[in-house]
Amino acid sequence: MIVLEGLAALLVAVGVAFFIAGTVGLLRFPDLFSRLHALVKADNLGMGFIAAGLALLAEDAGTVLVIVAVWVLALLASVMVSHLVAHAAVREGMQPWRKKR
Amino acid sequence: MMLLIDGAVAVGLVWMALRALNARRLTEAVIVFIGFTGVMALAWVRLRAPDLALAEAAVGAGVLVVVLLDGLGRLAHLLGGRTPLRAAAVVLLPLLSLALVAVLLRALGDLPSAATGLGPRVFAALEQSGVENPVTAVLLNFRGFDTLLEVFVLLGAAVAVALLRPLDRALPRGAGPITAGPPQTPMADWYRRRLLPVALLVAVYLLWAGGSAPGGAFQAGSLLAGVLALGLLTGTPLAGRPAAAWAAAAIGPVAFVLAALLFAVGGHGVLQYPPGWAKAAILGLESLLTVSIAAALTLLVIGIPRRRRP
Amino acid sequence: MTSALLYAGAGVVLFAVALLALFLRRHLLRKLMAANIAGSGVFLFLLGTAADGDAPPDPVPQAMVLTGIVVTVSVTAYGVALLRRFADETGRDTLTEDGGGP
Amino acid sequence: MIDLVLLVAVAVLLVNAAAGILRALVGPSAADRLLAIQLLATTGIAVLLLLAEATHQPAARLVALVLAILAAAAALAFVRRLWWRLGPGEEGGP
Repeated sequence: MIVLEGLAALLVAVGVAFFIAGTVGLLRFPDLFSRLHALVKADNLGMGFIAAGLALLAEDAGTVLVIVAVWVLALLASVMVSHLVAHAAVREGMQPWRKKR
Repeated sequence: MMLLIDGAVAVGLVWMALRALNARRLTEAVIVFIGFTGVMALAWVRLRAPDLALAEAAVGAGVLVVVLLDGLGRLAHLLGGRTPLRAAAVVLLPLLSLALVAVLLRALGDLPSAATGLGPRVFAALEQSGVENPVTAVLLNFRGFDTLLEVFVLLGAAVAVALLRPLDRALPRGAGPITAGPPQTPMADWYRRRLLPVALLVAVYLLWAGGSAPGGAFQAGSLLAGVLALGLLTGTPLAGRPAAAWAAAAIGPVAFVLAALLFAVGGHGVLQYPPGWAKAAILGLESLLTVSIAAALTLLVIGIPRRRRP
Repeated sequence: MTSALLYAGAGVVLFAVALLALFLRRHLLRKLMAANIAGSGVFLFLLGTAADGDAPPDPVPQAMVLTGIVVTVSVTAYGVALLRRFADETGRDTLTEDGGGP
Repeated sequence: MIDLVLLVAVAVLLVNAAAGILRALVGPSAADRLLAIQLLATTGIAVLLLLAEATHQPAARLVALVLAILAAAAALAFVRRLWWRLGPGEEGGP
C-alpha cells in the first residue's frame, strides 16, 4: 500500500513538474506558435502523469475509467485548440519567429 | 493547507473579477470573465456543492463562452471608443462601494449558524421524495413550483431573443447567425463527430445519477447545449430546423404543467406526486426538462441574424 | 475563520466591486459582465453562509443558486442579443446620456 | 499523508496557473490572451481530479469530465466568431 502511494505521489510530482515546465515555456518563448506548443504538449503530458498517479489510488474500475476518459478528452481538446489557433494564426498572416542573424 | 488553497481561489476570484471589469481591452475582459466562471466551479467544489460546480462548469465553459465571444465578434467593428466619466461619480461611487463591503462583512459576522436553515427538514423528508440527492429533491419535489417557473424563464428568454429578430432587412437564414466564419477544417469535423456521442453519454449519466448523486436535468441540459453550440461552431446544419428546436424547447415546460394539473385533478395538490410515483414522475419530468433546457439554451446561443445595412 | 466564511467574504467583495463597475463602466457588454459577477458574488455569499463545517451545505440554498445560475445565463444571452440589435440599429455600444453621439 | 501531497500539488498548480495567466494576458495578440483560458482549463481539470481524490468528492471528477468535454469551445468560438473580425490593433474599448 505504502509503495503504491509513494509511486502515486512520485507520478503526481512529475506531472506538476511538467506543468511548471509548460508555464516556463509560456513565459519565455518568443511567439504564439511556440507558446502554444509549450502550453499544449507539456501541460497535457503533466496531466497524463497526474492522471496515472491518481488512477493508482483509485478504489474501483469506474473511477479509473472516468480518470482515463477525462485525460483522453482533455488531450483531444488541446489538440483541437492548438490546431485551430495555429491554423487561424497562419491564415491571419502571423509570421513564426526566427532567430535574428 | 486547505485554507491556503481556499485563500488562493478566493483571491483569484476577486482578482479575475477586477481584471474582467477593468481591463483596457474588451477581448481581455471577456477572456478573464470566462476564466472567472471556471474558478467559480472550483469554489463550488471546495464548498462541497458539486451540483453547482457541474452546472457552473457546463454553463460557463459552454453556452456562456459562445454567447459572449460571439457577441463580442458582432461588436468588433465598434471597439475602440472611450467615453469620459463625471469626476463626482469616480470619487463618490467607490466610497459607497467600500461602505457596502463594510456593512455586509459586518452582517456576515452576525448571521446565525447554518443549523437554523431548512436543511434538517429536507433531510427528514428525503425518504418520501423519491430521490436520494437532496438538491434534486428540493428542485423537483419540495419546491417543484419554483423549478416550473424557472424553465418558463428559460423558454421565455429564448422567445424574447427570437422576438428581437429584425423584421425588415434581416439577412437570409443561410447567412445565419452562428455558422458564419472562415472555412472549417476536417479536424474540427472529426472532433465534433466523436465528441457528440461522448457528451450524450455523459449527459444521460448525469441525468440518471441526479436521483442519488450530484447531477440532474440542469447539468445534463446545459452540457448538451454546450456541445451543441460547439457542434454549431464546427458547422452542424442544426440551425436549419428551427421548428424542431422550438418543439423540443417547449416539451418540458408543457409536460411539467400537464403533470401538475394531472396530479391536482387526481386529488393530490398541484405538483404533489402520488405516493409511490414520485421517483418515476421525477425521472420522466427530468428527462423531458433536459431536452427542453438543452434546446432553449441552444436557441439562445443561435441568437438572431444580423440586420442588413440600409 | 473557516473556508466557507472566506468564500462568503469573497462574495461580498465581488458584489461590491461588480456593483461599482455596473455604474462606472459605459460599455454595455461590460455592464452585462458586471451584473453576472455581482450575481456570482450573491451566490457565493448564500452558499458560504449555508455551509456547516465539513458537511455538505444546506440543499435549499443550493437549489436556489442552481436556479439562479440558469436564470443568469438566460438573461445574459438575452442581454447580448439585445445589445447586438442595439448596436446594429444605432452603431453604438454604449448608452450616452446627453445625446453625446457615438 | 498522500492527501497532503495531493493538496500541495493543487496549491503549486494554482500558483503556476496564475503566473501563466498573467503572462498570457499581456498578449501581444488576442490569440495569446486566449491561451490563458486554455491554461486555466487544463489546470482546472488536473486540480479537480486531485481534489476529488484528496477531499473524497467523487463528483469533482464529473466536473472535470464536463470541463474536458467543453474545453475546446472557447477556442472554437474565438477562432470562428471573433478573431477573423478583429482587425490588427482593434481590440480595445472602455
